[in-house]
Amino acid sequence: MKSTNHGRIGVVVDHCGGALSSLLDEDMIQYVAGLPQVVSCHHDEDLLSSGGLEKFNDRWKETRIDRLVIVGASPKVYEASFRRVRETGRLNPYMILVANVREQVLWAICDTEQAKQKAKALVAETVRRAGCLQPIGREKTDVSRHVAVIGDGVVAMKAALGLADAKIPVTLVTDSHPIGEDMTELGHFHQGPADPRGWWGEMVERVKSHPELELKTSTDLRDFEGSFGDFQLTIETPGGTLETIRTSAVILAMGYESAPQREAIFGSDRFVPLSQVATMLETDRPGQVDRKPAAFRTVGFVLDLVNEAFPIDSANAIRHAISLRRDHDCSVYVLCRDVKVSLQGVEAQYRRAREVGVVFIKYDDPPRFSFVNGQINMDVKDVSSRMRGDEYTLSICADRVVLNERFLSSKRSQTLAKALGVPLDREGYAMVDNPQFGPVKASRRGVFVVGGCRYPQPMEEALTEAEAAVLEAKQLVSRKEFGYDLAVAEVDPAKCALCLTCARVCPHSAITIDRYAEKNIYATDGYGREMTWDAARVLPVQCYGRGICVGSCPTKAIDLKHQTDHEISVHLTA
Amino acid sequence: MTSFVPRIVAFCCDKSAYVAADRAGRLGSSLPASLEIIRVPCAGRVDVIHVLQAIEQGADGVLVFACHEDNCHSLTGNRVVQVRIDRVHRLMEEIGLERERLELRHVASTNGAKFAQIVERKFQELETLGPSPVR
Amino acid sequence: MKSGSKLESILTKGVFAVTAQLDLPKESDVSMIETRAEWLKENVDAIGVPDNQHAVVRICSMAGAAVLVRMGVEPIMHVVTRDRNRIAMQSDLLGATALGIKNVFCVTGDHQSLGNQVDSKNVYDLDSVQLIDCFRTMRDKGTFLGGTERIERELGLFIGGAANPFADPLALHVIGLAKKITAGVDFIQTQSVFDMDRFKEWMGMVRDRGLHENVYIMAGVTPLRSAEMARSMNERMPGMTIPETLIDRMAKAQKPDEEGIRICVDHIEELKEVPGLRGLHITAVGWEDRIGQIVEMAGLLPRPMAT
Amino acid sequence: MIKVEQKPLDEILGFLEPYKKIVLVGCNACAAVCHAGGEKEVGILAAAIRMARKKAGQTLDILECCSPRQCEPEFVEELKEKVDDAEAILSIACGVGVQTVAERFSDVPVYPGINTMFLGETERMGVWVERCQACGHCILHLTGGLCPIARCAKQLLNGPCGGSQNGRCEINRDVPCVWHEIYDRLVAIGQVQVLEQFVPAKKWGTESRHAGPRTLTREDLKR
Repeated sequence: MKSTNHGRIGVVVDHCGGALSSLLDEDMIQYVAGLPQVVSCHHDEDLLSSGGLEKFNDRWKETRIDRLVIVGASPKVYEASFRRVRETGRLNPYMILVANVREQVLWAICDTEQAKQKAKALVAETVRRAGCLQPIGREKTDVSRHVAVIGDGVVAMKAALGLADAKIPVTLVTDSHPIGEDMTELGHFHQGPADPRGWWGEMVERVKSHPELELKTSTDLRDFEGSFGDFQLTIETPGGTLETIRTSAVILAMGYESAPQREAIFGSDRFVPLSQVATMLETDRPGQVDRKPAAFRTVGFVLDLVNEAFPIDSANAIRHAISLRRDHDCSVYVLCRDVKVSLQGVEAQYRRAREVGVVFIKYDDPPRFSFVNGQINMDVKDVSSRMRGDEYTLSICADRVVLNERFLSSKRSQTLAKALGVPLDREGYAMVDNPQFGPVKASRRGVFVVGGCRYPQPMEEALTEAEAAVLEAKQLVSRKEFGYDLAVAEVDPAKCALCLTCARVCPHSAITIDRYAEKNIYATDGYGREMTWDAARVLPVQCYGRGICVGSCPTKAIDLKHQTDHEISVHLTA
Repeated sequence: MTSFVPRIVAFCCDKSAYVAADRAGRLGSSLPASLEIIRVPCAGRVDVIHVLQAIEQGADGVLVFACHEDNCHSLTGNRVVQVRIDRVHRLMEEIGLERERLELRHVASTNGAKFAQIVERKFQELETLGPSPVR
Repeated sequence: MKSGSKLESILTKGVFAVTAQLDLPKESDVSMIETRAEWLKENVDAIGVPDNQHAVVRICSMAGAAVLVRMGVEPIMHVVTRDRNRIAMQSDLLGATALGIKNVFCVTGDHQSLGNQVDSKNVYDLDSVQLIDCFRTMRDKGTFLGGTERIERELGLFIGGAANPFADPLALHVIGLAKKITAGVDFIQTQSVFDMDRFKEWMGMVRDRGLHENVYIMAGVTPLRSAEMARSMNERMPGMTIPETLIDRMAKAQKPDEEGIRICVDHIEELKEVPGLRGLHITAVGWEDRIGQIVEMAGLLPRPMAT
Repeated sequence: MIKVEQKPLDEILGFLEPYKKIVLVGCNACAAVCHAGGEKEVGILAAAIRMARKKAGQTLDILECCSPRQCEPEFVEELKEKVDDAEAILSIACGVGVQTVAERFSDVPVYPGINTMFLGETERMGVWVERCQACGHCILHLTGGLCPIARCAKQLLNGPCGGSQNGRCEINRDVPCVWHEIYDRLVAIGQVQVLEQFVPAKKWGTESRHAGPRTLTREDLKR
């Protein structure tokens, strides 16, 4: 076991503006000062007050301490000022430990005697642990002013344009050629721009002509390496040649796919996929001067047989239902488990739909379908009527039944996400680091994920995400360099068995297998030869220092620099 | 018989449970004096060996606190630790230790009261269970 | 004539051959073999005696075959490669020949994990194709496997092998059959036929390669006794597939046993018409007393005498 | 690589019953890669054994150590000091490593903490499957790169048995029939004709599995 018997520890007792005064009395100060390795003990009124930190500089000089234990409030309170310490003082911020006496003792334990005992134990333990600390340096990495956007559709275009407009050189890598030809995505809008085709055309034109935007069409991603600030993106051009793009950050902007329900009776042409409703209106009423489609009078929408979780189908169905009812004088029934009105404006639209006479039926058991005289008969039990106690089945005969489509994550976006080191969820959608705190940030630093490849969403939302990603990426690459503490995991290459576990478990794609080298000074031929071997290596820029790999390593070759296994072990050994 | 005070070691994720623990006191909940809080950057930092070490060093119970499902700040940390805890549970069964002595709990950073409640319940549970046989 | 066996002479003459399977007892008392052989004697050309089928311990097939020889009935001795290495199998063959056994049937055998000795170690020193090759070498070259040492007396031997027309991929199993022919198999008995279409498809592929001209192919049939039996065979017997329509027919029948026999006879009638098929192998699974009736109903009686 | 699995704790405790002081030796090679015998597992197993003994009211002194590769005599030699102090050795290396240790320390009882399973590959993290039986006569060129010796329950060399159905083995419907896979693979690479070739009886003999320990000598390396 490593010796902890080194280091000169200084203790600062923070009274937190008097709150801790009763607990941290003279007896306590004496106790603390008497702990092994403690060379100085000061008590300040309020450590966090302005100038509180500056006072230390002088004292450190006097006592020549090399590590510090603060007895006071929660470390969370002090941590921001630790960063300042790095700039102003000579003490490394990772050489400071905090005994959280305020939160964990003063506020949590009522009995005074018990609290005093606990405070002593807590401080003693912290002081013991302080012996394990090691200073941690800071590293910088150059960040080139360049972002790559990978994606085939309008969201990718939007993101690329957003960056280009901010004068950040951007490369748009897409496999479609020519870009902007396929306009099916216009159907993914929930409200959409006033003149969709015009809006679209303008966007495509700008993408093609923007001076900051380099367009790589018909290309495929072959390889992705490096770390934030210096990613190497290898693409295959239509000619089959490989080209490497060096970039600081990458935005993956892909869509989702949908497949019409075609099982059994749904294969009949009387069932229309939701996305085809507009086409149905065009083709099924040839020569109708009165704009009333003769081919169908009654239309049923059946939702929630698939994709129950997404609100976009409800919005689209309601919009079409209103139009069919109002503009084409059809009888319209919407059958669903729930009307989902979470998207903007859908609540009002739903009310509108009811006003114009669209009938909504809420079901628990899926409706049963059969053909009756060329129409489709739907037998359904209305749950809302059941609440009133009328337990009977409604039979609705419709000329057309509109079904929502099954949403799928596209194989291509899955492949791309995997190549970029973005984890996929169970359905194959790309996952972001934390949906609440970083909704477009992938777990790999410098990689962003937006659009339908995350989950099926209306185009409005996807475009907003694109904007968010542009903001984030802009912020990252606007600085010339990215500074970070080396508070990361570290591999001892000599112990690594190359089992790949760490690389497999790391959620941040921060571990690669790398070639290590060292001079072999024992070479018998008298020449110092380079000895090389493969082992796992942590890319400090990518590492978040959470230590998942550390616990996974079967040879204990990895340790977390700012919280070593040894430190935890010292903590546990009372 | 002298009264038995269970010793609990709680591994607290810095992003959630550690903050919740801070908050517990602020809300006026009390925590047992025998609670030892170990702050980890992510529940995924906690390994089988740490838990075993805690028990071997005399803890009557071990609580591992992780972020809620799908809300881990390291994406998979809470799932990784789950399988490690499962492994320790199997080992405990082989050793002959009650599985109640170790539990993985999920708590949000804002939920100080829940943190205090979980610790309190575990404390009571351990009081009934008695001291760890390997203490 | 390679063996001088009755089965070989019948097949060579182009007569539609009929054989049956006799399950051996799990005891040393052979009276059960004798009783059943009596039932079969006049109705079939030869009787197959399995070698610990389904990996369940029974009286050994050589002893069973010897009992039949003693009764004047021609046996087909099964040899599985699961339980014996090449030393034992070659030695057994010499012994069997000495006892007057002329037909052998070479198969790999069901895996021991399906039987009543799941913890045993399997041997599989040879696979069925290699065993066929081994026996052919002993007969035709007059040497033991992989050696030059002469076997003094010529061995009269008619070598059989199995084929499964119902396993997939079909093409792979046709290749397997071709391989057995290359290795020297003389006759083939197939898995019991329930799915006639599939069987005909397989026979078509066999004819396309001209394999039927190099080997005597005998189709397996099994009379079903009940829908339950059919279902359990489907589940438990490796390589067995009974179509749902047949099971349905059995389930709906007033008298399932007669229905089963009817189906079996119908199948035989249909099989007789399949080009390239040279005979029939009836596995009655404990219903050996009804085989006579089936053969008679199918118009295959009387059986020819040995020459 | 060699795939191994830790023995149940009960069995290990049974071995160690008579002893008061043992040395627990791990191996940082194959056994570590399948998370059963590396430095980490040494720590876990030692803690578990100590606790189980403590619960039973006895103590056991465990010296923990780990060899970079327990099948190399030089590395095993390094254990000498620790072994000298101990009454017994518990090794969590594969069967090879246990024997290297036993050979070196001929007067100390050596116990295996691991069951050596097979030579296999990682199917996915935490799942390993057998791929080779080290038979000494590789025929993968005839079988599309998939080994029927290791992956067929009957080690058939001339195609599937009759029990294979829907691409599944007769012993268990969860097990794929390797011959079906071989066929698919040969179709994919346009080499089905290879299957027509008769593979003669395998030489299990002196160079293979059934003739006592095999020795591999490389004249150019031999010392």
